[in-house]
Amino acid sequence: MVAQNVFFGIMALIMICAALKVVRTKNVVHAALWLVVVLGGVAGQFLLLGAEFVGVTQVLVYIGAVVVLLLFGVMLTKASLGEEADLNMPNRTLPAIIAALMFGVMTYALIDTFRDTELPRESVTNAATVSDSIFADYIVPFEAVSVLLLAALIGAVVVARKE
Amino acid sequence: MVALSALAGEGPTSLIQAGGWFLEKAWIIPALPAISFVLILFFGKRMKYKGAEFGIISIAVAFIFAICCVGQWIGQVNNADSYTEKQQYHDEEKHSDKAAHEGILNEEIQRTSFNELGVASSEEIVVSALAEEKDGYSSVGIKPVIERFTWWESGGRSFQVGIMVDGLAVMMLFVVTAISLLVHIYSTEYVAGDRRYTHYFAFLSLFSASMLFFVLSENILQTIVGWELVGVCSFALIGHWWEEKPNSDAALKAFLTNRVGDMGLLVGMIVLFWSAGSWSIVDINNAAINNEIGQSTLLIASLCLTAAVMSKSGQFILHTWLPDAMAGPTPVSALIHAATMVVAGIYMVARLYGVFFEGFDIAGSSFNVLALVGSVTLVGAGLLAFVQDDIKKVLAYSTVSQLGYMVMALGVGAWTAAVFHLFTHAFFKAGLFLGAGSVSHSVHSFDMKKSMGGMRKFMPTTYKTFIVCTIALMGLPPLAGFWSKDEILVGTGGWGLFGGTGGNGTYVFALVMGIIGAALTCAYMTRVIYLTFFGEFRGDTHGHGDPHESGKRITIPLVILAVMATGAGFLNFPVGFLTGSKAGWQERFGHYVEPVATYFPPIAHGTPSWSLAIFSTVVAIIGVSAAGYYFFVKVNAQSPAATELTNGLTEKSKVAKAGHTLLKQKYYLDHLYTDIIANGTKGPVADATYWTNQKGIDEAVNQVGKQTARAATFVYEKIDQNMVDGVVNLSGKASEGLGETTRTIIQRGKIHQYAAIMFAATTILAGLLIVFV
Amino acid sequence: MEYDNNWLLSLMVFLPLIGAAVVMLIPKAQEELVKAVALGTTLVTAALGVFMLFDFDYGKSGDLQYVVDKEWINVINSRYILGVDGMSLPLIALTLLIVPLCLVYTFGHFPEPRNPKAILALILILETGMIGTFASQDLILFFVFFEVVLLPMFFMIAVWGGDDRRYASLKFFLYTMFGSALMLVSFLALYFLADGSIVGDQANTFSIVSLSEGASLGISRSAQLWIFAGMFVGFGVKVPMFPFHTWLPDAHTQAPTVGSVILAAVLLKLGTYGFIRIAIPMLPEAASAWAPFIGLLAVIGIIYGALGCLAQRDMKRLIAFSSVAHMGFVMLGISTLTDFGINAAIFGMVAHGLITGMLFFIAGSMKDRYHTLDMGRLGGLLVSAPRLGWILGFSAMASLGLPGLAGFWGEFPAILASYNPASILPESTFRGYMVVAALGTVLAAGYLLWMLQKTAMGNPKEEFADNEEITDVKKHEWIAWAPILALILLFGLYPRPIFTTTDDAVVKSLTVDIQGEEIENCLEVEGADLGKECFANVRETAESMKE
Amino acid sequence: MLLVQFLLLSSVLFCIGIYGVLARKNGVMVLMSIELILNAVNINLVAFGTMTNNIAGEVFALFVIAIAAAEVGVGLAIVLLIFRNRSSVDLSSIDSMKG
Repeated sequence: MVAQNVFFGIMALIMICAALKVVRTKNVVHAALWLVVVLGGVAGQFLLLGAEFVGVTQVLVYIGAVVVLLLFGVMLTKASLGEEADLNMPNRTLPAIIAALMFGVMTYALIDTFRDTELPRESVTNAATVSDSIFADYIVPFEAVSVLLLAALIGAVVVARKE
Repeated sequence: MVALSALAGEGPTSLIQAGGWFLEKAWIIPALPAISFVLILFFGKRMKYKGAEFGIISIAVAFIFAICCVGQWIGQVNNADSYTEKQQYHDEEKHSDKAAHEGILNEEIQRTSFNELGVASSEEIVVSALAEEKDGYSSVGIKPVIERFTWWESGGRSFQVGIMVDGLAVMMLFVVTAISLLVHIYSTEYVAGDRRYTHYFAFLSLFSASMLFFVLSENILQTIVGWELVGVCSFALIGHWWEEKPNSDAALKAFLTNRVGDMGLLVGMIVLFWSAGSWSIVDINNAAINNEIGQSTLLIASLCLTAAVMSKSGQFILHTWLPDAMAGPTPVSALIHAATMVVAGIYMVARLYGVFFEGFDIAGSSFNVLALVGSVTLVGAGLLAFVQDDIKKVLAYSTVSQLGYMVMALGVGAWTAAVFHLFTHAFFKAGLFLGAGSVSHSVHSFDMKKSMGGMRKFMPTTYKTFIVCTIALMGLPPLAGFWSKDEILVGTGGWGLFGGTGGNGTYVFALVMGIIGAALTCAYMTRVIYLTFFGEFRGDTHGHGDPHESGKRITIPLVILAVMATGAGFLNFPVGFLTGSKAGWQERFGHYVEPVATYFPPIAHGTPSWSLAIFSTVVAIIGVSAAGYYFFVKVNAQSPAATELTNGLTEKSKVAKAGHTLLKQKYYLDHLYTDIIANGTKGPVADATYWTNQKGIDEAVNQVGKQTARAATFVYEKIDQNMVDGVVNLSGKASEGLGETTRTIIQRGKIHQYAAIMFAATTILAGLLIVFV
Repeated sequence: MEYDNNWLLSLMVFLPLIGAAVVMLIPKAQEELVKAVALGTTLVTAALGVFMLFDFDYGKSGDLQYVVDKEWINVINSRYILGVDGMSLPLIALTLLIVPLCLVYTFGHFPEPRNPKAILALILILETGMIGTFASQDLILFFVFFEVVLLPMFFMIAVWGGDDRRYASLKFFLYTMFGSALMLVSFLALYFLADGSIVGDQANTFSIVSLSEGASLGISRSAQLWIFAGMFVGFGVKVPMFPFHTWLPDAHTQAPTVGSVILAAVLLKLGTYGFIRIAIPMLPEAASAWAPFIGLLAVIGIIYGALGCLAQRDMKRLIAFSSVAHMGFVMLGISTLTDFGINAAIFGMVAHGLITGMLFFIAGSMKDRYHTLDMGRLGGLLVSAPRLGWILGFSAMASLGLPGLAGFWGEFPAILASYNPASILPESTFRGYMVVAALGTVLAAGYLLWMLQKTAMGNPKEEFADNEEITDVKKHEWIAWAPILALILLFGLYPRPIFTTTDDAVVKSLTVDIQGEEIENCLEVEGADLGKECFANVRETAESMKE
Repeated sequence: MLLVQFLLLSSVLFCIGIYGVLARKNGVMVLMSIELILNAVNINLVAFGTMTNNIAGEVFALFVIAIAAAEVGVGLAIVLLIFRNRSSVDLSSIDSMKG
């Protein structure tokens, strides 16, 4: 139990640092790479929560696809591989205040509500359960998501193609 | 009823089931022209004779079928007769034990119907009483051949379609197919080269089919269907040359006037259906005769149906369409508006005679609506015929008048006479129309005064046949019209003067009108004959030379019809008129046509009277002589080309002048219908309704919409903007400057700003939620 | 019915919608593809309909078939129930027939502004709405489909309509919305007041079957009267009944041809269908109280519509007014509350759909040729375009109720039924209606023949004498019209198929049974007073049956 | 393990994401920040799902992943379009939504 908590703590720390890096760094490519770290961490958290399949998907989809896509985006927008000056808004105090406020409110609310809620121990779900559920109970949302993906695909092509 | 039966000396007689291949398959007869209609419609124009061949072949085959039906029916009746004799023998032998006798009789009849007549009918054979003496004959009634199947079902009721063949139907089949065949042949020459030759034949076929369908109707629903279908064919054929407005007007008038009557037909039939619980003609008649339907209900039904008869059979006051219907081609007038369709009303009454007989209490009274309508029509239309210059219109009014005879006959209870007159009239009136058509074919006009005169020299065959048919129409012995007219007069009942005519009631009024009508008929027909065939030719042939006789295809039908007009009267030669014996050739028509069955009311039969026959003949001769003297002597003396006396009665007498004008204006009925009722409905009434619609209902709707919108505007502008918003505005005004500055600062279209505000607001709201909730 | 066939109806309902979506996705330039997809969709749907017509168990036409019953909105116990019985089958078939024909017709006559993609998609959505309304067996579902129909029609009139299209479309929309609002209120009242536990397990229900099988019997008389009144307005506007009819002539006159045809052929039937499917079976007591009034409005509509026709100068407007008169006959049949009358009404609906649809087609084609429908200027159609003229004559004859053509079997039995209405209704009143309705047939002949004379007969006016545009019936018109003409004739000669199909369902809708136990049919009680007593007894029985 | 620790982690990530969205003006960077937000949500979903022993949480997390992928695709396409039109992905210079 302790081991898990320790593991969680380390991972959370890394993730928070990496996330901060993502929003603070001046190098676009670095930001993307830090993002990989965060996403990997999230995958680890999933495993910790017993959601193996989601974790694996996280790795595959995010690290394998989304980040690559983002990198492509970086390159296509001709960002310099080095540091870039004009990456941030001139005024960053306001965002910081808003984010902090929000964090405060949420922390208060969460702690107030779920102070002592323990997670169940044996709650590992395997891919079979998930897929059963997707293809039985959630078939309609699943189909909707498929259509959405298709639409996004077509949309992206339409938007990005050269006239 | 009991008293009536005693009076009439009759009751329901024994019934046996008729049968026979042709009778059972009589539906083929209307089917043939129907098929022909479809064929002409689809292939007519491509055929060698433009579709006429389909029509002629189909109607010819139908005619042969009809003749076979007639033959079989006569055979059936003869069988029944022979059976009756046998039964009388039984009667004499076993009169002591009546019950046993009836049992045997029952058995006998069953056997007869199954074995001798070869009919396998599962229906129970009703033997309600012994066969009785009837007009010197003993006879057993024959059940009509009824073949039917379910047409549709609704609300637990089944609606049948089928055929009902009895003497009446067989007679009509013969008349319709015969006249139709002749008209078809005649038309091939008459309308040759017409712009719509093929359509013409298509509608002739459709008409024949509809009429035959109507004739064979097993139930009143079918009657309605057939009735309307013949109406629409009539509409199409009257309006055959619809390019000219008068023709389409005439067609419309015919259809609409008939529709007015049809209202009566619908209502009357509906009343009958619900009160008898059946559509079947037999059931309804049975119910009426057996007092299963209340007298008042029957009266209402009869009155409604009388309205239908008035329109379809051109009775006063709904007759006005019939003369106008002459706008159609002449053969059509002969077929539809003289011989067949217009007698549909007569046929319908004859079919449902039980209803009318009981509803109007024909046997017990001396006055009823049918007799009144008939007799008024008879004289009224006869008078109108005098002032017409168009030969077809004269004939049309003559038709109206003759139909009046038939309706009157039905009204006074002389069923057989009415049907017989229908039969004879079909031939001579068709002959007259076709003759008139033949004349006009050669002079290209129908106007007797302007375009005819002296035609006997040019068209000898037409002239001869026309004369024969005219004499038949006048009712001069021994041609057809005489016998049927005489029977009607006899049927009007006992007027002491002429001895025991022994009718149902004593319809003195009808008798008087009938005799007046006879005189009128003679007079106006004499006028027609003079104006058309005598005197001097007044027409202009436009350089085509003299008028000439029509071709074979026109004259042969004329000759055939003239022959029929001569001979048909003998079919119902009165009993005891000459010989006093019971010889087998007298009253054959009545014997074969009149149903002897439970569904037929116990009508009485008049005894012919020499004095009446002589009297009516004398009256007719007076009519002919008077008109003949006027035209052949006085007018002719004035000038051979004259058409009337220059100093005639109308010049001398104001009363006569007024009467003449009244007749010229057709009793102003057309003005009433066209100008007042039709135009009134179409004009002021319809416009007023529409005005109400637009200015009343629709305006109300629009106003509701507009006022709602206005109210909304009011609420928005006055209340929301001024009062509620006023308060807001107060602070708003104050903060306007602030707002303006804020706007320039915040509303700059920067996404980041929007996002920041959004998140901040969310956070703040969430915070508030936590704090306060 | 061994195999599982509950997918059939859903497929039939939603296939056109899918078709519409596909049509929308196809680029505008590919017009042929758009046409093909739209037509293909409707044809496949129609093929399903044909299959259903053959597969339908006519022996059990009183029962719902192809039923699908799935959870839908659990919060208000509204379920996704589709089903078809003898009452809705003819109307569904009519819809399935009319829509493809309309498409074929439009292919040759795209109205301005020409936008095939949009108009075809709208028609397909309309089809979904119409079939859905006829098939749904749940009030909320019914309502949804009922409203789905509204929007495409609105756009059709507003975009492709005539000069006055804005006014007409808005009027149509607001009027029908107003009606549906009241209808919805009535549905909700039924939901809250009716006690489903009389027939089933759920207390509050929207299921049409349970409501008409007795769930609503416990509602008090006065409440029933109000609920019925709400439905009456809702359905009556759609029918349209006098005096709610004024949207109809405007909508019809302004709508493009296909719009008019669909409006006349199917949309008007939604209202009458509502009466026989919902209002009368659910609230027999209120129906019996309202029936004389409905009958009165119906016969007023018959005469009024006819007179309205006679005042018209515009051919299309005349036909529109004739709808008011014809639907009057349908409503008269319904108001008798007898199986006979309601059968006649259903037949009348189908016949009117075919015939008036046909008349609107012709009017549209004439407008395309003459560019006017002013009867003062028209004339001689039989000379310029003989076939078109004959078809017009044929349709006019059918419309005026000529026996042998379909119109007669809608009109005549309705008149027949009003002689002998349900025993609870005042007989003499209805007999009076019968006579007035019979007078209506005379007027019908009057205005239709007058129209025929004005437009078809005579010689063409000078301005159109040698007009090249006035051609005879074109190929696509033949394709669109031939089936309708054939059916008018077929049903005229042999009306049995429709009557047999509807009979059982209608009888069932008029009998009341609770939990399969038939209770006294109060409609067959002599006189209104006894009827009231009888219904009070029924209410008690219903109360006692609650669980 | 406590539920709240996951929730807090997710809220930290969420707020960092918010900050990123608001503070960055490079379009691609904004998208990355949005990814952070979405992942935070996913952790929440899975955590709650585990707590209530309900598979729905995981299923929806999966859906969110899918949607996020789509979103990135479309978003990048838009960014590319902007770049192509303006030769810059500077979102602060875009003010066509100005009121």
